[in-house]
Amino acid sequence: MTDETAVVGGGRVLTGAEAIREGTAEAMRCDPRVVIMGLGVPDPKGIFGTTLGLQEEFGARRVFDIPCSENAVTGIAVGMALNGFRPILTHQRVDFALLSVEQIVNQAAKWHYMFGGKMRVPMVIRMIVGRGWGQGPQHSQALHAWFAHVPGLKVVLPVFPQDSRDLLLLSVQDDDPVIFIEHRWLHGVRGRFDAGEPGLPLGRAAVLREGKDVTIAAFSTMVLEALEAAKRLDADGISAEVIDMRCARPLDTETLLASVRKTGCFVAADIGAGCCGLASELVSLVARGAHTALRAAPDAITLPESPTPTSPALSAVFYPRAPHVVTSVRRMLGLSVDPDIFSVPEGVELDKPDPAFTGPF
Amino acid sequence: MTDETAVVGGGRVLTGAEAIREGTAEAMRCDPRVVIMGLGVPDPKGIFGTTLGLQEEFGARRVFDIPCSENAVTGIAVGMALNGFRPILTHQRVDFALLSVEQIVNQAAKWHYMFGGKMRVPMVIRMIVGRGWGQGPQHSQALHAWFAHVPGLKVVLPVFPQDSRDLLLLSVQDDDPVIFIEHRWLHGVRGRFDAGEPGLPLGRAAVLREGKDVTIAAFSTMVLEALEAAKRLDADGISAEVIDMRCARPLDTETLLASVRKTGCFVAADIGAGCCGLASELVSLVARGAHTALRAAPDAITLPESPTPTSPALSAVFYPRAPHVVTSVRRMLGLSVDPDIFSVPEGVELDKPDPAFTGPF
Amino acid sequence: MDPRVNIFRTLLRIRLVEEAVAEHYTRWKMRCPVHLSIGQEAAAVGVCSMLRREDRVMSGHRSHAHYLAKGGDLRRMLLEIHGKSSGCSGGRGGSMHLVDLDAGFHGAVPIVGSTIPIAVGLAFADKLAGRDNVTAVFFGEGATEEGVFCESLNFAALHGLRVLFVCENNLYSVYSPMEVRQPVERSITGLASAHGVGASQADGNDVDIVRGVAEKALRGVAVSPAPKLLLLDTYRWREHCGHGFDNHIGYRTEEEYLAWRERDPVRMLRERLVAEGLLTKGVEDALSSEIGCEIAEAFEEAEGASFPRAEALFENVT
Amino acid sequence: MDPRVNIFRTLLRIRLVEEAVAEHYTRWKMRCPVHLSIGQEAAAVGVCSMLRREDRVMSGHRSHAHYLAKGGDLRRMLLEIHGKSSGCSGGRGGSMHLVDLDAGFHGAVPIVGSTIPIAVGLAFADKLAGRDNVTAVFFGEGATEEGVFCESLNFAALHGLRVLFVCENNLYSVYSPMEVRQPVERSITGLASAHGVGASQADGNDVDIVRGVAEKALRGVAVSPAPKLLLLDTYRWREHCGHGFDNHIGYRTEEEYLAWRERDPVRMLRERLVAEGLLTKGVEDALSSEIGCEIAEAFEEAEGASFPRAEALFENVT
Ligand SMILES: Cc1ncc(C[n+]2csc(CCOP(=O)(O)OP(=O)(O)O)c2C)c(N)n1
Ligand SMILES: Cc1ncc(C[n+]2csc(CCOP(=O)(O)OP(=O)(O)O)c2C)c(N)n1
Ligand SMILES: [Mg+2]
Ligand SMILES: [Mg+2]
Repeated sequence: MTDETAVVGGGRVLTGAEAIREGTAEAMRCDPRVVIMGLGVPDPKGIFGTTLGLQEEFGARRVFDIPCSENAVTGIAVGMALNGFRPILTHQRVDFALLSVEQIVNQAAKWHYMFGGKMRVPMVIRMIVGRGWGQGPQHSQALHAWFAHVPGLKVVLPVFPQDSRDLLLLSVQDDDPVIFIEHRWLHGVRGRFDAGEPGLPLGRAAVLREGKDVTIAAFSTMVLEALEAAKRLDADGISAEVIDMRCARPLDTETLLASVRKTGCFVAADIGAGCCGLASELVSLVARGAHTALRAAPDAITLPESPTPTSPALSAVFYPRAPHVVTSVRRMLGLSVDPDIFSVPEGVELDKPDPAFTGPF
Repeated sequence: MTDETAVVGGGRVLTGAEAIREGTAEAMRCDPRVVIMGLGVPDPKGIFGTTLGLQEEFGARRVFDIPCSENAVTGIAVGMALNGFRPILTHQRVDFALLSVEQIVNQAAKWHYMFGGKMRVPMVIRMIVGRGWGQGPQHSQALHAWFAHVPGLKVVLPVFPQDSRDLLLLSVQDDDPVIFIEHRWLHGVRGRFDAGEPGLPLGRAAVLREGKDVTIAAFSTMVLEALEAAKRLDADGISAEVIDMRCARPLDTETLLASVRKTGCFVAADIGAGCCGLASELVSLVARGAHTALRAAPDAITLPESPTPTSPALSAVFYPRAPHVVTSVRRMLGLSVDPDIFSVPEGVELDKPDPAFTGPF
Repeated sequence: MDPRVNIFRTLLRIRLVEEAVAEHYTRWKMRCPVHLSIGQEAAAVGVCSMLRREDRVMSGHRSHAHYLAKGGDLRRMLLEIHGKSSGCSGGRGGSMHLVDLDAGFHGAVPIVGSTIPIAVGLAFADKLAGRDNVTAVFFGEGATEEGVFCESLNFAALHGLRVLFVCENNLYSVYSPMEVRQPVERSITGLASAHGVGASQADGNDVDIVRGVAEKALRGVAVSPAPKLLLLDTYRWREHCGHGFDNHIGYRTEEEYLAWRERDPVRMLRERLVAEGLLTKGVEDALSSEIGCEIAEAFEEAEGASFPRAEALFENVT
Repeated sequence: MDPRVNIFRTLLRIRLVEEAVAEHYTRWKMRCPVHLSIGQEAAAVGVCSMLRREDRVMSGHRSHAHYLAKGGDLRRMLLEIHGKSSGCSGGRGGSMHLVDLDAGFHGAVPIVGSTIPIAVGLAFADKLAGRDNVTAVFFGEGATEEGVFCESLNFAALHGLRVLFVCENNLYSVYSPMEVRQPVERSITGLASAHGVGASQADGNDVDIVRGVAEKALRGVAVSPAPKLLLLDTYRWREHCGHGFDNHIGYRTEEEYLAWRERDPVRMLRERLVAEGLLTKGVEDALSSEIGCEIAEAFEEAEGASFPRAEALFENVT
């Protein structure tokens, strides 16, 4: 993953993981009701560094480990939220959180509604998307579409350090349950960091780059691929607008449609599977809301229709990258595509977020 | 729910529940590896009648009750499937099955792939969508979109008795895990029933009614609403093609696109939520695959964005019906809509599948 | 009023309320599933009578008795079951989603076992906040088959939480007997003990006995914060879900039912109080008619009250 | 070869294989997480040595020892860890997804606890089919915190299934000690007993002792089909995941580690066999070098073998 390009100005520069830790510490300093719990939260690795030092600063009462009981612990967090706290619950992988969806979907998402507004469930559930270094079929799933499908939940997917912190703060302040989807590969990406008021509210997308020929709206790491693609397209004289959706629920339909009405072409790119995924949802929104503006059929870039393979030889062809975005746009515009576009530069290893990465987890 | 209109010819007429029971018995007679298990399977109510008499015919070894342990029992069914059996596992509600998605999604869906083809998991998981009579937020969810999002699963949603039986047989014969989504309101609907070879294969949609002005593709009970809408539209000279999608994974894109290429207008109707649901997936497929054919913006008819309310006053406005479909089509065609279209005829109670229904479950 | 006569009054009131629900059900105005506790009232009343107002209670699908025993508002409960906007959950929940925070009844949901960890979470919050509230969570023996039960025991024991796990063993999960669900050697109190959670089993139809074991457990909890479990043997008289009886459909015998009816919790306390000279026919009649009036009024209000407006569909959605 | 020398050979072989994995890991050719069992081999070897070939084994994330002890093919395991198409799972799974059906090793997955019910399902199928195969499922003490563990015990006991639940308690779940996960009073054998499942606890580092308790349990299972549980105390030497050591990072002490190293399962058996005159330095050297050759060849093959072709991505998708 390339670091955020625009690291300029007076602000600090942090990694994604550091930004999440800072955001958590800020939230805990402002509000004594905030606690953070999860497998390994206070351990020496501190959830990829995102919780390091928190127990030292806030004590074992507010920062603690849990038994390997995802289902009960989620219900316990719901109970804490109902009774005056604002828990942040962490999962090292989305895949592990599957044990707790009954509590998330039947309980956390619905208590506010089904008890007629008598109770609220302010809690944040962090889930990390694994990828690379042989994470394989059960340590790499991206299932944010599931949570986006459920009324009563909010779902955020920050990309840049600043947004990781802003969206974490906004999620903790939110009175409803928020699913906070992190991508392991974004933990190491460095970027500008400001400790002020969050810029955009939860639910708003960010136009990262303005363009006039095509709109590319993306989630999570696909935002970085989209930016890279836009750069390459620009070199060929194609002006792409890149939107970081930031939130999968609620979706910022307004920003999306305004952009497509301007460009007339649309590509959605997501880190999840295709069928009933976020890319399809965006395409559907655009088709329903900007039909007359569309000059060509929209496209969706998603994972191929298989579980994640472990072998690096297969994961290399499994994950879509910037060339896939470039190809989609060029085809849409009726332009030729370089047959070598997918070839991998010498020395680049596609199963690693950066050259220094050596697993094992 | 109205009964299937075309009950003619020499075949028998069964209810949806009877057809599922017949299909199960047929499957068990043909193949000694088939067993059926689930909470209440052999009890006097027999899962809304769908399992009545099976224990008497096939014995307690093949037809049995289970502890209230959805998660383990799903894993146990996976183990049985790996070791020579073809279990059918039942859930009285989709909502209860949420306790078992870890086993369904991480395990059942992936063993065939992630062990390089060494093992297969032939199992059927029946989940029933509740509705009406105050089922409320936790007894009425339709989450087939979740399973349609997962490579490695198949997802079927039969509407008519014949299809319930055909798709059940095909699901049991399939070597992969199949999620079999029943709608409680279809258990009582009567229809033609033939015990021969299943007509359409799993994965194929059925064009129930040909038309030339608009394509309406629907899932589950929305197929009946679509048929009713088509009848009403026909009275106004609008010719609607109605497609019963039958399967949410794999989707029959071919049938869908061929129809839209012919009609040029498209409405998707699903029993689930909108965002990342099946209706959006269909709209996305159409927008991507039949863009040039589309004469107007496509539309999606789904549940509103709230949990299911319990009060009959609210559930009456919660569920979309034929008038919603009619409205969608007329608007798409630029026609006026009768302001009284949503009014409910005297004596009709919207929280009941049929006048005789009195709950309580 | 003598405290035990008051207990009798609470038992009787719950019985009469639920019988009224059963009786009114065929007017088809209560359009939601109802799971009646008739026959099981002593567990609810015995335990809740030992709790303080600030203590908390949660329950599952069969929650009417727990709600009322903890002091939940009868009117709002019936309004809720009738789907009315002034119901305790604004009509959004129905019989399976009762709540009365003022009374310390923190909610009930019909997913088997799912309030168990939520109740542990309430208690955990109380511990972290330095409060001494006790949280009692009621569930059936079927719920102990869900893994979340053991996960919750483990967490509550680990953190020394003031949770009273109250398991009402009524021998059935819907129509499924114990034989098809739990090995005969299985011990629910043993599961608690294996987590270091003190547990006792008692006659769940004898409210005096229930009060005794609840008091003992709560005394323990007060001294050193730790969860306890009570296993209360009892029996549901009516059908699993709905207003009628279902002994005839074949999953249990009329004899079994009649044997348990002999052990009617209301009658057992009545006879004891009469024998002890604490209750007379006259007093009981007065109680019955007073309660009867209250119930009649509550039903009248519930049937007449207004439904939520259509726009309310989107209230309290995030 | 004396049967116990053969046991020693199996222990030694697993040790040497895993040390070779650790050593080769920094060539960065094994591009997947690895969870080494070094220090815990006696549990795997002790139990599997008492199983028949037709008996079945399943495991979790830390499965190399179980796979090898049950007779899983070493070459295919290393091919798999290297992501090669001829690996036991065609390169789709890696270290965390081993399988060798011929050897009766029915699979391992890294979702904590998830093979426990699947193993029960294998055993249930055997029972329904009238077969007497035993299924042993290995898991850590952390997995007993997942509710599915108790659900699985309940089901296996209810149906009298031939399941051997083997819990290796190595005191940690990743870097989390027992104190933050389980109350001190918690008893894993007690959980089994509360389900009527016979359970025993033993020194998991002494392969003779493990064999003793496994034999006893299996004899019981043979006589009357029913599950049993073994709780084996042991210790992981290396880091939770990866090739190195992690005593320095602060979650456990070097002293604790060194104390457990004193109880090295390989050395304990070696010393006993030497004292009993069954093993000599010469014999051990011969075993080591023979095993060393086998491992070297297997690594050479694994490193040199070809990767799956890109089209293989869509093989075995439904
Ligand atoms: C997770 C889940 N599984 C299944 C059901 C269906 N169900 C509703 S009530 C019930 C019986 C539970 O038995 P028990 O806990 O003993 O309570 P009882 O009805 O006897 O009071 C079941 C299985 C459910 N509501 N939730
Ligand atoms: C459901 C789930 N939760 C969390 C994890 C992360 N995790 C991987 S291994 C492990 C440790 C489990 O401890 P234990 O069962 O004692 O096995 P050990 O590693 O000690 O052999 C954890 C928590 C996981 N893989 N699956
Ligand atoms: Mg019960
Ligand atoms: Mg461990």
